[in-house]
Amino acid sequence: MNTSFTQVTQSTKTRFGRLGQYGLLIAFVGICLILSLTTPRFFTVQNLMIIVTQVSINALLAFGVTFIIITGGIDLSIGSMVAVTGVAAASFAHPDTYPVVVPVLIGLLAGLFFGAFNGFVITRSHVPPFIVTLGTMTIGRGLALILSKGRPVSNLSDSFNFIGGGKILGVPTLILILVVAFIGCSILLKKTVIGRYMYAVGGNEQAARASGIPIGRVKMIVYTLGGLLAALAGILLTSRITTGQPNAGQGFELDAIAAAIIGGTSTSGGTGTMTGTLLGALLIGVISNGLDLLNVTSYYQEVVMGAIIIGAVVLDSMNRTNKN
Amino acid sequence: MNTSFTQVTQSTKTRFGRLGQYGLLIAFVGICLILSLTTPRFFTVQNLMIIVTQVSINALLAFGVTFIIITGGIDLSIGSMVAVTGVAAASFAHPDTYPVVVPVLIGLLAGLFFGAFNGFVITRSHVPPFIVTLGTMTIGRGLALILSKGRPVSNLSDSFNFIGGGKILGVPTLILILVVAFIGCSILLKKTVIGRYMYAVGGNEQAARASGIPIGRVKMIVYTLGGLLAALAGILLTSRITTGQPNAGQGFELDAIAAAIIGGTSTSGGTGTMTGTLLGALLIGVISNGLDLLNVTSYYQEVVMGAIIIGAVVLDSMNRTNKN
Amino acid sequence: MIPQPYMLEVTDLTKTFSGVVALDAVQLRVRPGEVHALMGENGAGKSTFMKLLIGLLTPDSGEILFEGISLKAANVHEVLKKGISMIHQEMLNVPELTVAQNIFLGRETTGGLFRWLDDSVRNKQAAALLAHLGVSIPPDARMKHLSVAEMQMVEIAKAISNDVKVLIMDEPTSALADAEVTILFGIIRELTQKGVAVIYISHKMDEIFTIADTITVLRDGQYIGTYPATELTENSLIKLMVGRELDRLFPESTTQPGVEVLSVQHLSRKGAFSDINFAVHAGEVLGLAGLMGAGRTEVARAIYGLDSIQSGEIHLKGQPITIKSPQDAIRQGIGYVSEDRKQLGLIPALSVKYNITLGNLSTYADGGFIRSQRESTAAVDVMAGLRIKAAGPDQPVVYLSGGNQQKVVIGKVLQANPAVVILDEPTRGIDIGAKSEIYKLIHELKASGIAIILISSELPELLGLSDRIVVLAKGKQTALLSKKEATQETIMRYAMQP
Amino acid sequence: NQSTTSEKNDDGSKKLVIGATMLSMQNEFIVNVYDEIEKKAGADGVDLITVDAERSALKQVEQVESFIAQKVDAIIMNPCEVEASSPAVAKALAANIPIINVNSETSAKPSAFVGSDDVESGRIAMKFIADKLKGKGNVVMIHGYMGQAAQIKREQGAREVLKQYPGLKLLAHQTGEWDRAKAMSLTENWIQSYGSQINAVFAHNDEMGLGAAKALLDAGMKDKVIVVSIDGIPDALQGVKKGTLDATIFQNAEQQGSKAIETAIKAAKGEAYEKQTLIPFQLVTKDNLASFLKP
Ligand SMILES: Nc1ncnc2c1ncn2[C@@H]1O[C@H](COP(=O)(O)OP(=O)(O)OP(=O)(O)O)[C@@H](O)[C@H]1O
Ligand SMILES: Nc1ncnc2c1ncn2[C@@H]1O[C@H](COP(=O)(O)OP(=O)(O)OP(=O)(O)O)[C@@H](O)[C@H]1O
Ligand SMILES: [Mg+2]
Ligand SMILES: [Mg+2]
Repeated sequence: MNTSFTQVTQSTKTRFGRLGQYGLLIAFVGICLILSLTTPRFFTVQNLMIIVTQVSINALLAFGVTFIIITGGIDLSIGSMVAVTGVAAASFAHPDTYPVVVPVLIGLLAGLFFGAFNGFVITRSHVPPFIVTLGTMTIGRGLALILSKGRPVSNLSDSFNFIGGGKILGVPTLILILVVAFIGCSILLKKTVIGRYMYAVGGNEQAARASGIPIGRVKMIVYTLGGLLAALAGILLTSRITTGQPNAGQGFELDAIAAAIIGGTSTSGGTGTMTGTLLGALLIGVISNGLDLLNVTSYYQEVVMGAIIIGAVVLDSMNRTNKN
Repeated sequence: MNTSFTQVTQSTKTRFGRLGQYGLLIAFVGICLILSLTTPRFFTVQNLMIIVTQVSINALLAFGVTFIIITGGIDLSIGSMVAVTGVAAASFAHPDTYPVVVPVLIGLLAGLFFGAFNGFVITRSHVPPFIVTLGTMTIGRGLALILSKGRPVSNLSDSFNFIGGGKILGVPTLILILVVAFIGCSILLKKTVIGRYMYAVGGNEQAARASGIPIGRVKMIVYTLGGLLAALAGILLTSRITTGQPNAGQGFELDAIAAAIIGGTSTSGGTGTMTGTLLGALLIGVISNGLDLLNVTSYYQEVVMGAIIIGAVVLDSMNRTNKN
Repeated sequence: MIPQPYMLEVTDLTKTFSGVVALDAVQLRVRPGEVHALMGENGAGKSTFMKLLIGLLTPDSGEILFEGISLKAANVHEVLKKGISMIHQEMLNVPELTVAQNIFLGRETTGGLFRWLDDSVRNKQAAALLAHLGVSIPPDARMKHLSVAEMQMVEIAKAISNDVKVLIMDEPTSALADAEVTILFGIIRELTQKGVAVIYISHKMDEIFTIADTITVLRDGQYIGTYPATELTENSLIKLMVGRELDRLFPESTTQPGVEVLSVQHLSRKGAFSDINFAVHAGEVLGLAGLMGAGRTEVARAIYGLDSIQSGEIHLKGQPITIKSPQDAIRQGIGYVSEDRKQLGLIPALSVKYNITLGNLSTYADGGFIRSQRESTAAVDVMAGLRIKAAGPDQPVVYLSGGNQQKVVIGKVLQANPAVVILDEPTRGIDIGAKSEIYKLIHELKASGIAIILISSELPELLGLSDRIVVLAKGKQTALLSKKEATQETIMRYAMQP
Repeated sequence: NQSTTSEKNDDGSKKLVIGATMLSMQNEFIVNVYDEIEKKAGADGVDLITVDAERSALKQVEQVESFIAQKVDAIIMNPCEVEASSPAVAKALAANIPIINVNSETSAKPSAFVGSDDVESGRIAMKFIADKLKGKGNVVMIHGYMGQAAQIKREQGAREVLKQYPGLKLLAHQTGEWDRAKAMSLTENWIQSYGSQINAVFAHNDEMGLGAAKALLDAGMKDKVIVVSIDGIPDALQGVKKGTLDATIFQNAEQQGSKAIETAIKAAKGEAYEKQTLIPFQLVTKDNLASFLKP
């Protein structure tokens, strides 16, 4: 019997499927090439380091959002969490008060709590994550203002300011932290049971439940992770600008979600990779940096930025559909 | 042979489904009641008129977004469209230049074009609406700034300012326009073939396609409608504040989407009503007005606002699940 | 009979998916008024073929002539308008819309001065259509509230509501019991008498020989041939389809039932079933029989923790247990293969491998980290054991043919090493070869001491495999029959008890 | 034609490159400051790289980092925040690039400062109200975006004056987020709850002042309530002319812009420059309006 009816080696198919990923990479490399040719200041070690540094905070948030979107959810509150956790950390980071671990732990704890609260409400009620996190986004902003009495929390210790502003062996700490977080998140998503469950929950929640997957716990975990990563971003941001700003992080949620989706995470859940998200964040960062270097007038920058993002993703998706 | 094997009479089930709608109404009435009891100024004709006036612009945007979300899409660009269309209209609304229909038509045309562009890119490419409209949101903001050179366009004719700022028989024009738009949108959604197709496309795009429904055309229509309603909102806002502001409408998209989702439109598409959306917009408006009347400090306003919105929707959804 | 001209002529139709040939130069000629069966194993390309006809997919090459006119560039809308309609295998409906709205989707009626939608006319027409099909589904009920079988009837109603010339039916009966199948056949005969051509796809052999005039066979995307039904026997047809002779469908079992594994006492769930009592033993197959909507699936869901129960007890190996979720059930050693693989069985975007290991992932992990080597080995074993046809373990399960998807679900449940397995319509949509494999598998499971609860609407299957049979009617248990007592007639009698 | 530091002027001297990061190019006042900078830069043959920080201190710090990497000759910064924009100053100074703050301050001391003291504007506005109300009455205040430097300072100035006048009562204060429409809605709501109790409105910028005035006008209360706001944008000057606004506190954008670029050029060339140029706020009322209205 001729059972191998799928004669044409089908592994090409999967290989092609993965090749779809490269559409974005090609767009990204293309943009980098154009920038390298048009401005000599683009392709310098220093500028590339600056880009990665600038991208890092958005990338951290986008990692968190990627987990959440893969399970079919969304989190609009991360920008506010950046502010709350930043202000909370800053309040304990004045010189000669506590050792530097204290503000860091307090910031992370605040993020943990906040994210867990999102997860709790979302799993317990049947309210869509969009509304829950829109609510906590507003609540978080208010809390940041209350905590700081509406004023920036400044005068932070040097050791605290080092976390997000220092360099180790010439490499900015932000880049190092980004690399570690990227590896950690990738492993969590691809190599662990909980990561697999995230895909399952987002891919078909009902079937996941019927397969014995604890849906509620998975969701709790992703929103808590989102909170933790937002806290990390908040602490790094605060440290980098040496102040806890109650109005920091506004609009960060859209940038982070954009990075994830540009990177191929589907808003309907079930698909996405950390590599894609990182690439998405880098793409946004490179365009923004390039437009500044080319001294494009700020109004036109917005137009060009929007157009390039759409263009890059159109290219990417054309690539994918051709392959299928 | 006895062939009537379906034993459960199902019509009761659908009736319960509709009852779910009332959960939000109950929350809304409850909040109104509490406000009426705590501040005597809340339940006056004048104040209620002010609330509706203030709500109207968000409601118009939310109507547009409701169409779009029902088809399973999203539109983040409406806030920018408010700015572009407002600035465009204002540029032709200076006294003693053109008759008042000219700026209105130009504004609407700009919205039509913008919305159609969204629809075109979304239907032609396989790029998620989130990214496309995030891109056009950025582009739109840039265009508004370019058009106005970054400055408010003021000195508008009285007849133009009347559109969104006047009263007819003591009733603010905004309220009248809101009522007309509400009726129009409700009819379109519930009473026309194209409205039915919106539900079908959002409910199951594959099934809609297999039934011969022109998916692309339906999507073009909803995004264009979204653009037109955003233009209407932009013109009214410009007229109400008597200037075309290039930075108007920031964050409007989130408010409008919130109104739609609070009103029961599902982010995954296929469900939603204009009545629900209107109720959602009114709920937000009433809370915001009430907090001002009660003179709650701004920081706490945000916390309370977020909490009430989550609370109201939790109540609503508990109500629904109980009924099912 | 004078041979009439062909109504539909397909020549050399070819379709590839990312380089993989799904259909290779297939032919089809259909005359008006005939029932033309399209036969082939799971994954042979039948559904793909029909989707090409209806315009949902575009062919790479080949010609489709309908009444002499080429259909090649036509889209679904145009094809539907020309009078070709299709009942889809995967039940394409809009869950939030009502039954009537689904039936007439794309063909709404408008009325009055403003030409607004008028559902009342359509509701009446839908009610009439459904009554004609012998079902009492309210036309204003939401689609999402219907059972799988009811949805299937609505799909049929939708397809025949169109003024059709060619009606394509892709496994219309896979979710139906005998009673409805009889009605459906009546309707097919009505239609063919009016000159409608029916292209009929099914894996149920008896149906084919009851209804088909002509049979076209596909194998692995290749055109094998077209034959008058009278020239073929069940065995010769199977041979054409699978390319070899099949063993006996129901092998003789020698396994003797062992100790009691699972029992339920006075199990009740409001609005679904009440006072259900039975026990299933190691190495035993307990059949659950009943008409559509009798509550068999509901009982299974409740045991598996997908629904809550109001009263009654579940005992596992003599110990009372409480099951609040599928997670509990799996932990206790209960497995469930759902009748609704699309909703409850599969994660479509995930690969075959990931779907198979999903229910028991921690076995392949150390400290939360998945050992991919171990996982792959296990998945490949399952795939080989169940003969799952896929490009490989990494192919997304959504691209598998229906029958192979079903095997993936079974594989997932089995590799969690359950003590009891509930199989709810396990052979729905499965080809004859795979069916015999699944029957063999059930015997193997029996032999290895697993207790099996089998829900099936195919009485021969139920009778051929079960050691004892519980009959349900309208949520009540009306009989518990031994193998000797159980015949088609007794089961039907108890199933129709008030 | 993107300039590089090696480009030459017509006279053969090295072409100067100056980077400017502005708080928000969507703010009319800032745009006015910037226009002046650009005009002067063009006239002096300076290459100006301008970026918009979009009110984000983080973005601003990053932009200055980018300027440093590009080795510009001087930086003009229109700070987003007092504290949060400070690292930018420190980084520029560490790289030996002169940095000039324009319009508002940072806590880190830049090479030079050109601008006005926002606290002063709050003081002038509230003093005007106090004088008009003869030290007795009810005031409401509309804040800018909470937590931003300008909001904090303008509030601070206003509160200083309020303290001096025990007869002045702050009835209510909320944020209008610098936005005309939001301030208008807020004022409408206040009219509902306080009605004729309101004697004066102080808004942190003209946009919001104009929104409040429109709400009062619609309610027929404008002639009974004093409205004062800050910036002196053209719309506000028109408002003062029409009487919808009672006063605006004029902040001289042109002078701030031109002084900033002048100082930056001097610093870039290594010439001596003023470390601090304070451009005072000016109260604009109907009486002195003529001198502010452009022909
Ligand atoms: N969109 C697609 N992308 C890739 N491969 C596909 C796609 N659709 C179908 N296939 C492949 O084409 C082949 C034929 O599938 P098809 O669904 O037509 O089979 P079938 O004969 O209808 O089987 P069944 O009896 O199980 O329904 C299968 O191998 C399937 O995996
Ligand atoms: N999710 C649901 N919501 C509402 N009603 C449902 C739901 N699922 C099933 N029902 C109803 O419950 C009744 C019992 O259905 P069930 O699927 O348990 O029957 P069954 O005996 O398994 O028959 P079959 O599997 O042949 O349909 C059906 O009439 C169906 O309409
Ligand atoms: Mg098929
Ligand atoms: Mg069933």
